[in-house]
Order: sequence, then structure tokens, then C-alpha cells
Amino acid sequence: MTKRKNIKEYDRDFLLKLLKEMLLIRRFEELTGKMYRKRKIGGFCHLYIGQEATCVGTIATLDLKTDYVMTAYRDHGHAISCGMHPNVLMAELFGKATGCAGGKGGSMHFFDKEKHFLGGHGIVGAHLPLAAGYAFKINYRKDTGVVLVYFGDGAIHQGAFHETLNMAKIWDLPIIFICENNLYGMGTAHARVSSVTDFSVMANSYNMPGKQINGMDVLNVYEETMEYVKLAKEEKRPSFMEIRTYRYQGHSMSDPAKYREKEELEEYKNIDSIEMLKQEMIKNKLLTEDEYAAMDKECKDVSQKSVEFAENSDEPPLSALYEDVLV
Amino acid sequence: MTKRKNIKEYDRDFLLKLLKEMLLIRRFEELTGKMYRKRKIGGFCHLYIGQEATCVGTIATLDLKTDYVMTAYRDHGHAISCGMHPNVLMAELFGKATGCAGGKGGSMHFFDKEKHFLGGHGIVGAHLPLAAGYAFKINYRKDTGVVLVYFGDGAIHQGAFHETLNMAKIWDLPIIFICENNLYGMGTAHARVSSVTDFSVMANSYNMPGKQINGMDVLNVYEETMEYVKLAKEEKRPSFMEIRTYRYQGHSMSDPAKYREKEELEEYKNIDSIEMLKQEMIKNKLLTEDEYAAMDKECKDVSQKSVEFAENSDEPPLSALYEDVLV
Amino acid sequence: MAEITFREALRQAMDEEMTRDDDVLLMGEEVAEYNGAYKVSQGLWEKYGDRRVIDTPITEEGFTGIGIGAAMAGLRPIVEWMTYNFSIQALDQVLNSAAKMLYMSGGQFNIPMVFRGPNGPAEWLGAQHSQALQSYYAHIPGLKVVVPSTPYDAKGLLKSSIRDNNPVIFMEGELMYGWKGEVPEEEYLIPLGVADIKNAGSDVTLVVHGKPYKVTMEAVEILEKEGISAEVVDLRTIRPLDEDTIYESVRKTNRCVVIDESWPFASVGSHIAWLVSKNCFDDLDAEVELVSSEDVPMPYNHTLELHAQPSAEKIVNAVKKVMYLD
Amino acid sequence: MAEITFREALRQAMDEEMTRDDDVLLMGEEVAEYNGAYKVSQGLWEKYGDRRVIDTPITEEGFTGIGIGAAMAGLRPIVEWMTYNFSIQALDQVLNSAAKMLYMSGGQFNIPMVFRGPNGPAEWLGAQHSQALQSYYAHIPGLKVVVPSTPYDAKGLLKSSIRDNNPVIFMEGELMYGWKGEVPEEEYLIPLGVADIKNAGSDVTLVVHGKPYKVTMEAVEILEKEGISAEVVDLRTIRPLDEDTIYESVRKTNRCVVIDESWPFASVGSHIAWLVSKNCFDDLDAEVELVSSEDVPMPYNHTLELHAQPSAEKIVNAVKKVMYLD
Ligand SMILES: Cc1ncc(C[n+]2csc(CCOP(=O)(O)OP(=O)(O)O)c2C)c(N)n1
Ligand SMILES: Cc1ncc(C[n+]2csc(CCOP(=O)(O)OP(=O)(O)O)c2C)c(N)n1
Ligand SMILES: [Mg+2]
Ligand SMILES: [Mg+2]
Repeated sequence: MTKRKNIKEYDRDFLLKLLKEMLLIRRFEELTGKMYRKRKIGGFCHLYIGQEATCVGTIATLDLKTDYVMTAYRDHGHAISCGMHPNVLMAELFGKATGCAGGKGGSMHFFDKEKHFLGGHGIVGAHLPLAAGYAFKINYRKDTGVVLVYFGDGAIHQGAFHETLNMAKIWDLPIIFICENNLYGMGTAHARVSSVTDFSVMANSYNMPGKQINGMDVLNVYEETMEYVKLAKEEKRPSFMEIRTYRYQGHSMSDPAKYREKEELEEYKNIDSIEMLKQEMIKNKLLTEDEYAAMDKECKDVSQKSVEFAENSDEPPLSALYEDVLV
Repeated sequence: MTKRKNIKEYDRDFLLKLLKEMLLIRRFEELTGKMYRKRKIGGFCHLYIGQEATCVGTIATLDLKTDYVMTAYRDHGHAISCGMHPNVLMAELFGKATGCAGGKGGSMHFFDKEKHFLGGHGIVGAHLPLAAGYAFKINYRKDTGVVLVYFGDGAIHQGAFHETLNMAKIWDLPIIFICENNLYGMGTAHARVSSVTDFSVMANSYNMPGKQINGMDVLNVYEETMEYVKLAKEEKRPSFMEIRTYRYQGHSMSDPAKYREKEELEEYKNIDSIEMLKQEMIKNKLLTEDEYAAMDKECKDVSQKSVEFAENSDEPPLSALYEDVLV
Repeated sequence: MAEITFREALRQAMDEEMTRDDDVLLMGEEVAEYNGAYKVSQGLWEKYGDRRVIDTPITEEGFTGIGIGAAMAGLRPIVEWMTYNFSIQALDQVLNSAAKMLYMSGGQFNIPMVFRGPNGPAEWLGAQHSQALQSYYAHIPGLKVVVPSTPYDAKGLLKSSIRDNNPVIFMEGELMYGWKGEVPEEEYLIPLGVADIKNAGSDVTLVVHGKPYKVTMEAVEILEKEGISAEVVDLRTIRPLDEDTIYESVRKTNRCVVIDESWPFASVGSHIAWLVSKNCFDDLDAEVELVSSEDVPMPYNHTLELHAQPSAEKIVNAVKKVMYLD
Repeated sequence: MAEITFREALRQAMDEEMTRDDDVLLMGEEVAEYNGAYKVSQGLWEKYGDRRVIDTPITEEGFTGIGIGAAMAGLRPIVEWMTYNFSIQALDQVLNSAAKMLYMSGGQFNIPMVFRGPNGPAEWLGAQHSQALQSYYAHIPGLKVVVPSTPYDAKGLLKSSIRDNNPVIFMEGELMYGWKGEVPEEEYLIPLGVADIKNAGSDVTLVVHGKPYKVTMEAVEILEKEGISAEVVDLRTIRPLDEDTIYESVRKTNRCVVIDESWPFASVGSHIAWLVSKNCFDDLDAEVELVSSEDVPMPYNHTLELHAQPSAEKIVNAVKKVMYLD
């Protein structure tokens, strides 16, 4: 892993964008948790808090006019990073007709065709070939573009992962496979169910570049991803990244996360990606505490408004039950 | 790959056993092909001719009182190496009640519980976890023993392979995964559908020893396998071997094998495992041409008698259709 | 008799059988250290340790196949699927290996094991996590398929399933785990393949299995108030199917409604509805009605998802239809 | 009209649609350089090249998923499964991704593609390679399921399937590829969801789809000699099902036998038998009989395997039963 650029080499607006996006995700998710506890939201709801630098740093490398993003069920952060409005997300969580999937998808199935956010998928590992199908389309139509597909450490041993990497390589698909290793698949520490702990070695089996990177530093994530985005776009070379990160909450809203030590959580909170970027910007005079407070307030407001939007939206009509089965 | 021992270091009887076993498989298979063309045998029938050194050399390392063998649908050779009698195999091919599966299994599904031959499986890759289940049993019951499981180059990218290797490693299962790379999966040269051509690199993804070996020299196969058998039995370490070999016939009886060059076939016939061992033994005065001829005649006779046995056996009664669905 | 939950009944069944037979073991995602995603295996890992209660990676095809291989080798594994939604990843192993091994080996290798976990819709889970998949397993010769509806049945049937020498599919329900019911202290077994009359009645036969048992009993109450006496045949096992008990009831009531939370097409429910139509042809006073889930993927919105499933109201309406009261 | 094989009819359908629309492509094991395991794609790779006719590794889950993703992205892939036996490895992709994508995305992502290959028993293949799996696909809302029985139907239906904007399961038969039939030179399409009366008759309705069409027509001849006039309803599409055509026929004949080479339990066949029982309740003079495969895995022995499947004799017997002639 090469040392990343000095923060001063970055455009300040870009840094502010990253910071704000992470903060918006954090605040939106906090409110989501609150709404869940208020029973406004039901079912499986997987918060992304702690992992923000991953989706923000990777998706910042994209041009979503030509590029695509697909992920698993822990999808709120990626949706926001793709530019989806908190209103349609909160409405979806509330099961309302104004939600990004008309209230039919829920937390695990956010979608936005126009914004090139391809979901929100619930079967561990099963979305990896779907994402490769988009990369296949890019080549078939001679488009430019790259697909980023995300999955957890728990998905790394699923057959679908291995089958897809092989085909991505033999067909030169412009895709980056991004394992967000937050150390746990549900209650299972990854090392208990994996024969290797540096997943990036798996890229060798497919003659693909692979690397394990620190996912708590958004600029590091950005730079490391950019390298592979170029490979994909310029050389049609697929690649694999393991991003080390951490989720602060339980696996889903019903998980008290007793399987890990408090110290471990604290350790990660000490290198919280938002806090780290904030401090580095302040230190380098790229941000003031006041500016940060204003930004934070804005993120909270936007999130709060999304709740109001969701509350005031209608449920889908009963007839919707029978719609969208076939076109 | 280390150089194998000098042939003179081997016990002559052992060498004769290997030679005769390979020869028996060859003759049995030749006759099987003939019977197929006579329509005595139907369906998918995959001959093993050319690959004999693989099953003979690997299974020679085992003690089948404690060890087990499982393979895919190209299973005639492995069955013979496990000591199954040609009679019950030919009868099975003829669909007779005296067959090793009562005429219900056919070419792809030979089984012998007593001889620890665990089949004969038709879904590419799907038997790998089953074999691991036997290795699991060995540990669970604190038995000694090892499981050899075979599959083709076509199976190497199936999800089941990858899932199974990972669990074999995390649970310390005494099993050796043996990829018989005969260069083709049906009509597809392996390099056309695989991102790597040295499959043994895949072992790294599971923190397992792996190697690619020459499968046309039965003694080399024997020695290389023995090393891993020891690892499995003494250290409960699973491992992976890619054995390079070649099938002289088409994929199955209906395949004219037009997808490969005649020269390639000739090249392998020039290093035919039976011929090589025979010549090396003769050169080292461990065998005479006459002895070989007698051995060959015996193998032909045994094969011929298996046809008579099969011909003279009864079909299963109609009631058998409804038996063995449940116990 | 003690009132215990469905979850606890299942746990007791596994615990007792693991104590009784060292060959019984439990494997699946989160079954050990986490005590089960739905806490069904609570305490078992602590009691039996790593050897017999085993956490697996999220590789359904692989660990299911390892379970089947271990059963081939003579162990008696219980494979827990976190939910049946994920069992489809392992369906090939069940269909092509577990169910056929005995047959294609000419009777040599039986597969003494249980596959279990929650099946069917829960709440607010959306399309990929809310489906009732019994029709897929009931379709397969070579399996037994058990779907209990009460804690009492769950315990007795699971113990029998673990002792059975065939591959047994055992289907629970996330929303059922908290259901309570009386379960005796002393050991008991319930044989597979025997249905149970959960309510005696004379006007109509309701055939049900698994979770919709609850809405069926609600419907029975509503009907009772309207003077309609419904007999409830709870199948308990859908393969092998206790046809006699169904037909005996229908020959008495002359009317039948089948309830099944699967999708309707090519389902356990429509199959039974045909069996009754055929075998009670001369006894039926009306067509056999099926109350199934709607023929759509499951929506997330709660109002819609409730409408997608069988309800007491739908059952009452179907009964009225076959009684020509609508 | 030219007589061509079923295989050639399928090939023509794909060829014409690939010429018509650059977004149509074919992928699967051995479809390109080998011209297909059963030669259905003969010549297509030579004509359209690597970009549009693509050999895949033996990784059904993976390449099926890639096909579905490509369809999500707007292409129109045809995914060939070497046989449906292997499609179970990919069933999760069809059930949970292809069939549900439109619904769970609230109508945003449709999946315009075809899955095709041979389904059902061939000869001497044993348990793992001889199964008729239409019931699994017909069970799933969000799919269309097409099962042609003649070269003419195969071509017209495959062209419509390729143009359809939904995921379409298209089922052929290894033993059918050599069947011959008249197919016009000029282009034609057959709409999905419309059954076809393959033989007009008055005494009994035979409902069939796919390969057993042949033994059904043999049965019709035998019955004719005995003075029994059978009407044959060939479903062509089993999802959506053309119920009207079935019922219209049964309301005329008052008797019905359903033929389906699947296993019986929770099958397409038993579902249709129930639908007829229910919707023609007042018109039926006898119970609806089902001629299915026996409820056992497929044996290798040829005599046994023939007995395991529907036959003209079994159909004749079933007809005699519903006519009270047995
Ligand atoms: C095939 C399949 N098996 C099991 C599950 C249940 N499940 C949902 S999330 C999860 C853990 C996944 O962990 P990981 O991949 O590390 O992702 P994370 O939740 O940490 O983001 C499990 C077991 C599922 N959804 N799909
Ligand atoms: C899951 C699955 N897909 C496809 C097939 C059809 N099929 C049978 S053998 C074969 C080729 C396998 O090649 P390889 O693994 O190299 O073994 P070999 O035949 O060379 O011994 C294929 C595609 C199958 N049996 N199972
Ligand atoms: Mg994780
Ligand atoms: Mg091969």
C-alpha cells in the first residue's frame, strides 16, 4: 500500500463533499435506527454506521453517467453516495408509495435506475454475477464505464464470488469487486470461518490484481480505488479489493452484538473516518469547527425532513400488490 | 516437483500390480466402448482410457479399510482401482440386477459401500462437499483415514469446489482434492474458460498445500500423492493436487472430439502411462514381453467374462422401480 | 403440563436426541456461539461443544453437501438453514444428492439426516426473504417433509425426524418461534406421516400445515359463531402424506378448503386440492377451494404483505363459497 | 411447407432474432465452438462470432447471474443450460433475482431474457440427469414458462420469448430435438399464453405440454380405434396458463386427463387437474386423472425407466377410468 497524497493536494470542495456525504450517511442512519425503534420501520434493517468511508471514498471515483454501483442489503450508504435523496430512502424504509421502490423493496432493496444504483440485494453473494452482467453490457455495447460491486466478509466464500471472478477475468469485464470486511458476518468473526485472513490473495486464483486496504481513511480509499478504476476503464482489467472497515452497530437492528469486545469497538471509533477527516482538515486549515457544525446541522435537517416526507406520504394502494410482477 | 525414486527401489509385485490394474482398466474400457457401440450400454458413458495412471497411482497409496474414494461420472477406473470386480461393473453398464447398483445407477453411478467406493456422481462439482462429509466423519469419530476426491478441470470453477476447500481447511479435514486435468471439459479447452492454467495456485486461497503434477507417470503420481496422504493422516491437513493427464477418447461416447488436434493426442499416446511403465520395467529387467502378454491376456479375459456375466444376468424386476426410494 | 415456546420445543428435541445419540450433531450459520439466528439452538454449543455444534461459513451449498456426505458416512447431522430462502443455494445437494443417493446406489447409501430452519413469510422482509418453499421439497421423491404447527408437534416430530433413516426436511416459521403450547415433561415421539385432527367438525374440512394453522383456527372461531362447524386436518407431514385422514374427514363433511401459504401454482396446496377432488369425487358437494398466498413476490409494505398471505377472512370466505353461502 | 427438426426450428428462431436485434446474444456451456451439446446452436458462433455467442465455464450460478445482470442492463440474453438438471445450481438466480427484480425495484428493472435447454428424461441417464423440472419454474410469480411440443410451435414461441420483456423459461427435450414437423418459410410468431387444440374431440379432454405430446397423440389413435374421441389441449405456455381453452374443452367433453412427465406431487399436472376440478366442477362426469411420472427417482435400466414415465398405455387406461370403461 503506497502512502496517500497529502491532503493539501486535494481540492477543498472535493474534501467537503466527502466529509458531508459521510456525515449525511451517519445522521441519516442514526435517525433510521431511531425510527426503527419507534416501529416506523420493520424487518431486517442493517445500518452502515462506521463504514461510511468505504462507499463514499470508492463512489467518489466514479462518473455515474457511465459507471454503476451494486451492493448487498446494507445499502443505505451506497444509495446516498449515488446521489439518491434521503426522502425517497426514508419513504422506502417506511414502506410508502413515494419510496425509491414504491414501498415494495424496503431497507434491503433500494434501487434507482436513473442514478445507476442497481440495488440492494438480499441473498449473500448472489448479486455478484448480476453486477458482472452490467460490466458485460458495457463491453458488449462498447460503452465506457466501470461497475463497483460490494459485498461483506461473509460473502467471500460463497461459490458465486469465485465463479464470477473467473468469468470477469476471462471476459475482461470492467468491474471492481469490493469486499467490505467489517470483521464480522453477523455474529461470526471472519477468521473463524475463513481459511485466510488476507482475502486479497484470492485475486491470484483469477490472475487479477488484488489488495487489502485501510477503509477508515476516506482519502486512502479514494486513491486506492482510483487506481483500479483506471485499470478497468483503460485496460478492461477487473480487480479485487478488500477494504478493512468496521460497523459500530449490530448486524441488524435486532443484534446486540455481544460477540465482540467493547475495546475493539472503541479502537475503531478512535479512528472514525468522519472524525479523522474532520480533524485533518481543521489541522490543515481547510475547515473550521463552525463550518463543520453548520454542515452537521444541515445533514441532520435533511434527515429530519426525510422523516417528515415519509410520514406524510401515502401507502401504496392495494392494487400495487398485483403490479410489477410482469411488464 | 522432486524427481521420483528409481524404479528399482520399488517392490516388483507392487509394480506388477500397478501395471496390471492400469491394463485391466484399459481393456475393460475398450470392451465397454465396443459394447456401447453394440447398444448393450446406453446413455452417457465416459471412458477413462489415457488417464489410468491417475486413479491407479493415487489409490495405490490408500488402505481402503480406513480410506475412501469418491469421483464424478467418469468413474470406471476408480471403481476398478478400489477393487470392484469387472463383472458387477459391466452388469451395471448393462442395467442388470447383478450390477453394483442393481442396474439403477449406470455408468455414471457406480457404488460399493463395502469397498469404500463412494460413487459415481453426475453433477459437476457437487460431489466435492459429499466427500468432505466423509472426511468430517473420520474426524468426528476419531477414525484414521483419508478421503480422495476426484473431479475434472471443468469443475474447478464451480462454487462447490471453493466452498468445500475453505471448510476442509477450517475444520482440518483429512481429504485430498484431486483435479484430473485432462485439458478439456467436454469440448472446451480448459484455458478458454479459466483465468489461470496452473490450478494449484488456488490452494493458496485456502492456506493449503497445492501442486501440479505429471499424471502420465504412475510412480510419480504415487509418490506425489503419498506425500499428501501423510499430511492428511498424520497432520489432518487437507491438500489440493492438479494432475495433468489426457483422455484418448471423446468426452463421452457421442463426442467425436473434433475440437483438438490429432498431434496433441499422439503426443500423449507417446507417453502413454501403461507403455511407459511397461518399457521401464522391461528395461530394468522387472518384466518380460511374455509376462506382459500373459498379463494382457488375463485382463482381456476378465473383461470378456464380465460381458458374459452381464449378458447372462437378469434385468431388475419391475418392482425394483419402487424400491430404494426411502429406507 | 408446562407451556413452552415452539423455539424451546425444538431446542429440547435436539438436546434430547444429542444426549441420546453421539452421532447427532448440528451445523449451520450462527448455530453455535451466537446460539442461532433465531435462538433455536440456545445453549447447545455450550453443552456439546465445537465437535457437535458447528458454526459454518455462509456457503449453503457447501455445508449442506458436507452434512449429506457425513450422513452417507453414517452420522446423523442436523443442518440448519438460517432460513429456507437460502436453502435454494443448496437445493441441488438435496435434490440430486440427498434424495437420490439411496436409489442410484441400488440401496447402499441411505442419508439419515434432518434439514431444518424457518420457512415462509415473516414480516417486512421483502421478496427475497419471505417465501414458503415447501412445494419444492414436497415435489421430490426420496425425501420426507415435515411441517409442524404447534410446540407439542414440533418436539415430537423433530425427535422422530432425527431418528429417521431418510433425509427429512423440517420446516419451522420465524413468527412461530414465540408461539406457546403445552408440552409434557416425559419423552414422546410423534410418528411421521400421520395427520392430526386439530378441531373436530361436521360442515367443512380445512386442510392445513404449518404457520397458517393459526389463521385457520381463527377462522374456525369466526365460523363457529356463524353456526358453521369446521374440521381441521393438520397434516404435520406433507411427504409422506396421510391421505386417509384427509379423505375420511371430507367424506364426512363433503366440503373442503385447503390452506397453504405457498404460491398457488404447482403447490402442496393445489396438489392436495386435486387429490381430494379426485379421491372424494362422489362425496364432494362443492369444488375444493385453495387459500394460498397471492401469486406475486412478497412486498415490503406491511399492509400489502398481509394481503399477500392467507388470512382468517380469506378462509372464511372460501368456506362460505364451498357452502354456497356467498 | 418444409419439414424441419425441432432442433433446426429452435436454431432458426435464434438466428432470425439475432439478425433482427443486436442486443440478442447466446451464452452457455459449449454453445459456441462446439455448436451446442445437442447442436441446437449449430453455426451461430461461426455467423455471429465471440461477441454474441459465448462459451461459458461450467458455473451455472455464475453465468446465469451474469445473463440476468446483462438483461437488467438492457441486453436480451439467451442463457442455455446444457440441461435443466443443472439449472438447479442456478435456481436461486432465477427465483430470487430474475423473477423478483421488477417487483422489488418497484417496477424499475425488468429482465428481458430467455433461459432455455432440454428438460425431462432422455434415455439411460439415471437419476441425476433425467428429471422434468417445470413445476419448479411454474411455481414462481414473475416468470413466464413455455414448453413447446412441435417444431412449428418451438420456433414461433421461441421468437416470441426472445422478444418478451420478462424472464422466460423455455423448455425443450433431448429426445425431441430430432422430431420433424412442418415450418413455414415466412416469419411467424406464436403469442405466449395461448394453448392450442392439437386434436379436436368430444369424449374426453387430454391436457398436455411438451414431450408427452407424442405419447398423448399415440393414445389418441388407440382410443380412436376403440371409438373414443379425445380432444388434445396442448398448453404451449404453462405460465401464464390459458385456462379458458382448457375449461372450454372440458365443458364440452365433461372428462379430463392431465398428462405431465414431472413427478406428481405439487406439479404442473396436479395443479391443472385441481383447476379443472374446481372450475368445471358442475361439468365433470368423473374425477380428473393425472398421468405423471412415477414418484421415484429415475432408474438407469431402460425397462424400468420407460415404466417410470407417462406412456400411451397409461393415458388410455386413465381415459377409460374417467369414462368408467375400466
Ligand atoms: C445465501 C444467504 N445466506 C444467509 C443469509 C443471512 N445473512 C444475511 S446477512 C448475513 C451476514 C453477512 O455478513 P457479511 O457478508 O460480512 O456482510 P455484513 O453484514 O457484515 O455487511 C447472513 C448470514 C443470506 N441473506 N443469504
Ligand atoms: C453442474 C453441471 N453442469 C453441466 C454438466 C454437463 N457436463 C457433464 S461432464 C461436463 C464436462 C466436465 O469436464 P471436466 O470437469 O473437465 O471432466 P472430464 O469430463 O474431462 O473428466 C459437463 C459440462 C453437469 N453434469 N453438471
Ligand atoms: Mg461483515
Ligand atoms: Mg476435463
